[in-house]
Amino acid sequence: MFHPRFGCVSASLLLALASFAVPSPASAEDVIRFGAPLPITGPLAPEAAAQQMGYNLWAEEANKAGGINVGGKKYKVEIVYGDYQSNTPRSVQITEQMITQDNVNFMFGPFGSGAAKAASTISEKYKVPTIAASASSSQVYDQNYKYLFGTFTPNDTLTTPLTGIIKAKAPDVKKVAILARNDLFPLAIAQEMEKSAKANGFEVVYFEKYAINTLDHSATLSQIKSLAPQWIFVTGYINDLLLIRKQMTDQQMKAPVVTMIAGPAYQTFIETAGQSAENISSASWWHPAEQYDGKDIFGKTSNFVKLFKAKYNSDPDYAQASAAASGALFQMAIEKAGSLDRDKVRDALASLDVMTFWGPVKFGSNGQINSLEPPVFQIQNAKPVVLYPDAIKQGEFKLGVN
Amino acid sequence: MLAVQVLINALVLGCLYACIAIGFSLVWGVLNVINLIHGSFIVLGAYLAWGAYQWAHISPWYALLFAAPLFFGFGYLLQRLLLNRVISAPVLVTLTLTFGLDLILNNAMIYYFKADYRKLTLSPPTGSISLFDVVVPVDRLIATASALALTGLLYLLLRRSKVGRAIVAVRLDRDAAVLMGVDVKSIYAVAFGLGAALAGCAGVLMALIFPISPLTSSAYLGKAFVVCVLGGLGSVSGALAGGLLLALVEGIGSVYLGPAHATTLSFVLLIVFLVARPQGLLGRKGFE
Amino acid sequence: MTRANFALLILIVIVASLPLFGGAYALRVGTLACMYAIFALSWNVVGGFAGYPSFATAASFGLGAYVTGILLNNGVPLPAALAGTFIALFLGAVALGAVLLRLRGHYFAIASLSLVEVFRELINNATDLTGGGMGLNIPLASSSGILADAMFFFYAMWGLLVLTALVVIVVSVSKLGFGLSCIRQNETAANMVGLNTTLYKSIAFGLSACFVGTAGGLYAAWVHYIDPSDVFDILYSVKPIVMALMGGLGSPLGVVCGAFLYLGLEEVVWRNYIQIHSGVLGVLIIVLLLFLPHGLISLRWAMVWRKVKHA
Amino acid sequence: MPEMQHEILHLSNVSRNFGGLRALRDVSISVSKGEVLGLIGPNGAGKTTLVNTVCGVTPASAGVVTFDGRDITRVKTYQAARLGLSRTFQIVQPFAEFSALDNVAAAALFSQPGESWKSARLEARTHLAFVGLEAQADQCAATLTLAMRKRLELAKALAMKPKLLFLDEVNAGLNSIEVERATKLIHQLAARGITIVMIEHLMKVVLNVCTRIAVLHNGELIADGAPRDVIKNQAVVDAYLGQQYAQRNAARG
Repeated sequence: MFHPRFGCVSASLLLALASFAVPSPASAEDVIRFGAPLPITGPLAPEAAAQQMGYNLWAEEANKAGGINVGGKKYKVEIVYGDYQSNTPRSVQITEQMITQDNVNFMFGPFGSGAAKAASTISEKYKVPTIAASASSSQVYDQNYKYLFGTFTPNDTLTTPLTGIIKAKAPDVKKVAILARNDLFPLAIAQEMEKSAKANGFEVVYFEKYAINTLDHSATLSQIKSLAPQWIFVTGYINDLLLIRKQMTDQQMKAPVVTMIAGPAYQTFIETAGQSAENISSASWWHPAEQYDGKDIFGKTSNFVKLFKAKYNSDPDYAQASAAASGALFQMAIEKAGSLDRDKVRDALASLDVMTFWGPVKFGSNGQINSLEPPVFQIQNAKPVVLYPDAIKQGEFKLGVN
Repeated sequence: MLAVQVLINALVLGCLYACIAIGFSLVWGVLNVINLIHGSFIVLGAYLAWGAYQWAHISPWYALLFAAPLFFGFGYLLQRLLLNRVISAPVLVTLTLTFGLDLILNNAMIYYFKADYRKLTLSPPTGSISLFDVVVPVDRLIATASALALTGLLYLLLRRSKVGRAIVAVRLDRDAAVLMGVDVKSIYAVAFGLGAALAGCAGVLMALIFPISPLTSSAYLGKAFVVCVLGGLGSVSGALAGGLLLALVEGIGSVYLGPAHATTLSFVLLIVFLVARPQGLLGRKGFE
Repeated sequence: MTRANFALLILIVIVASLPLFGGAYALRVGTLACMYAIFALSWNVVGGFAGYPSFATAASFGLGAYVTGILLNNGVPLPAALAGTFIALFLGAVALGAVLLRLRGHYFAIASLSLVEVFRELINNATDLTGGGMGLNIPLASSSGILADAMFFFYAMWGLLVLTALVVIVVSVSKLGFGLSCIRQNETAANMVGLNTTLYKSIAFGLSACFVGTAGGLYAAWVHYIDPSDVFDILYSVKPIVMALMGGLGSPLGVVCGAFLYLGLEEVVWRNYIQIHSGVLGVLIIVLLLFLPHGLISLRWAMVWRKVKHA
Repeated sequence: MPEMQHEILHLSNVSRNFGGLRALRDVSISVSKGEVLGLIGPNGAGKTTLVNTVCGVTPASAGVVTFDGRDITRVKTYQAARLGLSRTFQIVQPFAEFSALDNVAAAALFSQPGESWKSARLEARTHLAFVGLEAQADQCAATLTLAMRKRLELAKALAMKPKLLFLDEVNAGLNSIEVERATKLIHQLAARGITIVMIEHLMKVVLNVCTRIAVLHNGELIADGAPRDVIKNQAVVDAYLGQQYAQRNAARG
C-alpha cells in the first residue's frame, strides 16, 4: 500500500530524472554541431541578438556553399543555441549540457568576459575547442587553457592608440575623467585607460565606478562637470552609455574629447543618440570600413558587409562580425585539419596564421588573438569614421563634443 | 555651485521617483500586496508612449490621456480575475503570484519588443535651461511638473470623490470600512487599477528621460520599494517625501562617496528606516 | 520520527544513487538540485516554521561564496574554509537576526531583500579583497578528471544536504521547532508564555543562513570564478520560496519535493521554450498557486488515484 | 502596615505615554499575596495598559514596578512570564493550529526553563482537566467555542505556575451560565492561593469574587479599597458606575 506522501515524492523524483534523461537528438552523419550559449533573456539580451546574427549569417553562407569540407566530404553546419538568462552559472551549466547531452562538436564561448571565463573551465575539461567571440579581458586567458581561443585582442590595444591620437591631435587636453561600469569588461578597460593616460602625462582628475543598474547619473555628471576635464572617458554597455550621454546633454556638458566604449560601435547607439553622438570617439576590434582580403568564406571585408546588409538591412558592428568570424575560423581550422577530431582541430586553430575579413588572425600561446590592430573611430555626420590605423583611415580627428 | 546643482538635480529626480513609486505605494497600502509587476507596468507605459510617438506622432502628453484608462482597465481586470482569488492568503502567496505575473509580462515584452534599448527623442529636442551655472533639462522639468500634477490629481481623487474616500477608509481600517458598508472587493480592484494607471502614466513620463527596455523594470521596482519605505506607505505626501529623500541621498552619496556607493547607501538607509522608523517619514503605523 | 521525515531521508538517499544513472551533466544538475534543496530546507526554518518571509537566501549564499573564496585564495584548505564559512554565517546571521526580526510581514521581507543589495554592493566595492566587479578567481581544488571532479562536488553537496535535512528534522521535532511554530501562530502569546522569541527567531535566522552559506562556499570552489552579480542574484532568494510554496510550507519533505519538482519543470521548460521560458514558468507558478494553494504535500495519493480511475 | 510584608506587586508612580497620549498617570498601587483585586474603570481608562506595563509589553515611561521583591520595570515580557506573572487576554490568543493540549503544554514548557516535554504534557492534562477541557485535549484550538477558548487561556496561564495572575475580561462575550462557571473557576484559583488581578466589567462578578477594588479613570487611580467602600465613592460613581447603579445599589441594601 502506498503512503499518500509517496505520491509527491515519486512524482517529483520522476520529473527531476526525466529532465536530464531527455534523449538528445541523434547526431546525423553529415552535420557539424556548434554549441552557442547566449544570454537570450536577461540584461544582456541585446548582445545575444547581435551575436546570433553573426553566427546565423556564417552558418547560412557555409551551408549555401554546400557545407564544410572535411577531407573531401561536405558537412552541413548546425548551431545549437541555448539561453543562459544572462546568468553566469547557467552559462556553465548549459556549456556542459551542450557538450554531454546535445553532442556538439565545437563550442562558441558565452557572451562577455565573465561568462566566457567561467564556461571555459568546462570546455577545457572536456577538451572541446572553443572560440570566445566577445571576451577581451586578459583575465580570461591567463589561465592558459589549451582549448580556448578568443577573437578580441587585450583591452590595452584599444586604449593605447586612442591615447596616442588624442595626445597628438589635441595638445590642450590635460585633464581626464574616467567613469566605469562596475563590471568585468568595462572596469578592466577603464583601468587600462587610467594606466595609459598616466603613462602619457595626462592628469586623471576623476576615476569612479558606477553600480550596474544605475538609473540616474546626474549627480555624478555634475561633479565631473565641476572638475572641468577636457577628456571624458566613459565605459559600459550600450544602455548605460545612452543614458549617460543623454544626461550629459541635459547638463550641458561640453568637452573637447568624449570617448565611450563600447556603445558607439553599434548602429543603434548612433541612431538612438542622434545629434548627441556627434564627435564621440571610440575604439573597437573591427570596423566595416576595414579592407582586408580574407581567405575565409566571406573573402573581402566589403563582401562581408554586403552580405550582412542584404540579410539584416543594417551595417554590421564588431560584435556581429566577431561572431561570424569565429564561425569562419572554425571552418578554416576544420578544413585545414581535414578531420572532426577535436584535438586536431584545436591544433589547427593554434597554428592558424591567416588573413580574414576580420583581419589577420594568429592566436598567442594563451589562446588570445595577437595579430589585430583595432581601429579607433569617431562619429562624424552620423557615421563612424576611422581615424586609425592609417591604412584604413577615413578622416581626421575632430575636437569638441557638445 | 556644485552643491546647488546637485540639490536641484535631486529635487527634480525626487519628483520622478515619487511618480514611479506612488502607484506601488497605493496598492501596498490598500490591498496589503507587494506588487512586483509594478516595474513592468512602467516599462509597458514607456513602450506605449514610444510607440504612439514613433508610429502615430502622438506626443507623450496626449499618450497620458489614453494610457491612464487603458492601464486602469488592465489592472482592474487583473485584480478581479486573478489577484482577488488569493487576496486573503499570506503575504508570500500574493507576492509570489505577482512575481509570476511579472515573469509573464516581462517575457512577453522581451518577445514582442526585443530587449534592445529604445529611446523616445522628441524633435526638436527640448534642451535645457540654465540660470547662472545651474542647469535644468526641460524634459525633466516637464515630466516633473506632470508627475506633480498626477500626484495632485490622485490626492484630489482620494480626498474629494466617494470612491477615493472609500479607498482611504479601507487603507486605514479594513474592518471598519466593511462595517461602514464599503464594498471592499471592488475597492481593491479600483485601487489596483489606479495603481496600474499611475504606473502606466509614470512609464509614459519616464520614456522621455530613460532608455526603454523590458530590462529596466527591476530598477524601477527597486526605486519604488525604497521610496515607499522611506516616505511611508500609501500616502501621496509620503511618496513625495520618500522620493526626495532618496534622490538627495543618492546625489550626495555619489558626489562624496562615489557613484558606486550611492546605491549601497540608499539600501542601508532603507534598512535603518525599517528598523528605527517603519512608518516612514510621513506615514503612520499601519499594516505590518 | 514521523513518516514524512522518514520519507524525506529515503528520498535523499535515493538521490545519492544518481551517479549510477547519468554522467557528468546529470551530476551537475544533481549538484544544483541538492543545492536548491538545501536552500529550500533552510528557508523553511525561518519562512515555514517561524513564518517570517525572508528574502535573505541570496545574501547568505553570496557571502558564503565570498568568504570561502577568499579563504581558499589565502591557502586555507577547503574543509577548513567551509567550516569557517559555516560558523561565520551562523554567528553573523544570529546577530543580524536579532535586529531585523523585530520587523514583521512585508517590512521584514523588504529588509531581508535589502540585505542582498547591501552585501552585493559592499562586496562589489571592496575591490582589494574581492576583486569587485572583476570577480574573484578561485584556484582549482583538484586536477582530477571530469567525472571524479563532478562526483566529488556532487557528493559534497549531497552530504551537506543530508546534514541540513538532519538538522532541520531535529529542529522540527525539538523544543526549538515547537517554539518557532508558536511564534508563527501567535507571537504575542508566545512571548507571554515565557518564550524568548528574539532568541528563537535569531537562531532560526542563523540556521537558515549557515547551510546556505556553506553551499555557497562549495559552489565557489566548484565553479572557480564568482562575481557579485552572479552569487547575489535575487533569484536565489525567490526560487526557494516558490519551491516551498509548491511543495507545502513548513514541511521538510514538502519543500524538498517542491525543490526537485521546480528544478525539473525549469529544466524541461528551459530546454523546450528558449524564447518564452520565463513566461511559461510564470504561468506554472500562477496555476500552482491558484489550484494547489497548500502545495504538493496536500495532494493525497488516493486523490490522484481516484482521478486516474475516472479518467 | 502588616499587609506590606505580604506584598507581591508594587507600582510606584508609574506613567506610560503613547506619543502625546498619557495612558497611565502616576499610578501607585500595591497588591498583596492571596488577594483578588478587581481593576475597574471605563473603556480607555488604562486598565489593559497597566497589565501590559507590568508584563513588559509596553514598559513604563516613568516609575518603578517591583514584583516579589524584584525591580521588573525594564524586564522583557518572556522574563516577566518566567518570574511568575501570567495573564489571559481580553481577546483570546491561542496558538490556533495547535491542539488544546499543545497550547497548554507550550505554556508549561516555555515558562519554566528545564521543563521536559513529557512532564509539560502531563501537567497540561491536569490543567485542562481543572478548567473542564479534558475532552477537548486533542481538538484544534481554532475550532473551540469562545467560552472554551477563554478557559483554554486560563489553563495556559495556570500551566505557567503563576504567582500573580492577570485576568483580562475573562467573562466578556459569555452567556450567564458560562459566566457562572468561570466565576466558580476563579474562586477555585483564589482558594489555591494564587494572587489575582482581574479586569472586569460585570460588577456582579467583581463584587462576588474580589477582596479589593481599584478604579482607573483617564489613566489615574481614583479609588482603591474594600469593594463596599469603593462602589459608594462619589468619584467612582461619577466616572464609571453612573448614578443609576448607585441608586439601585442603595435601594437594594
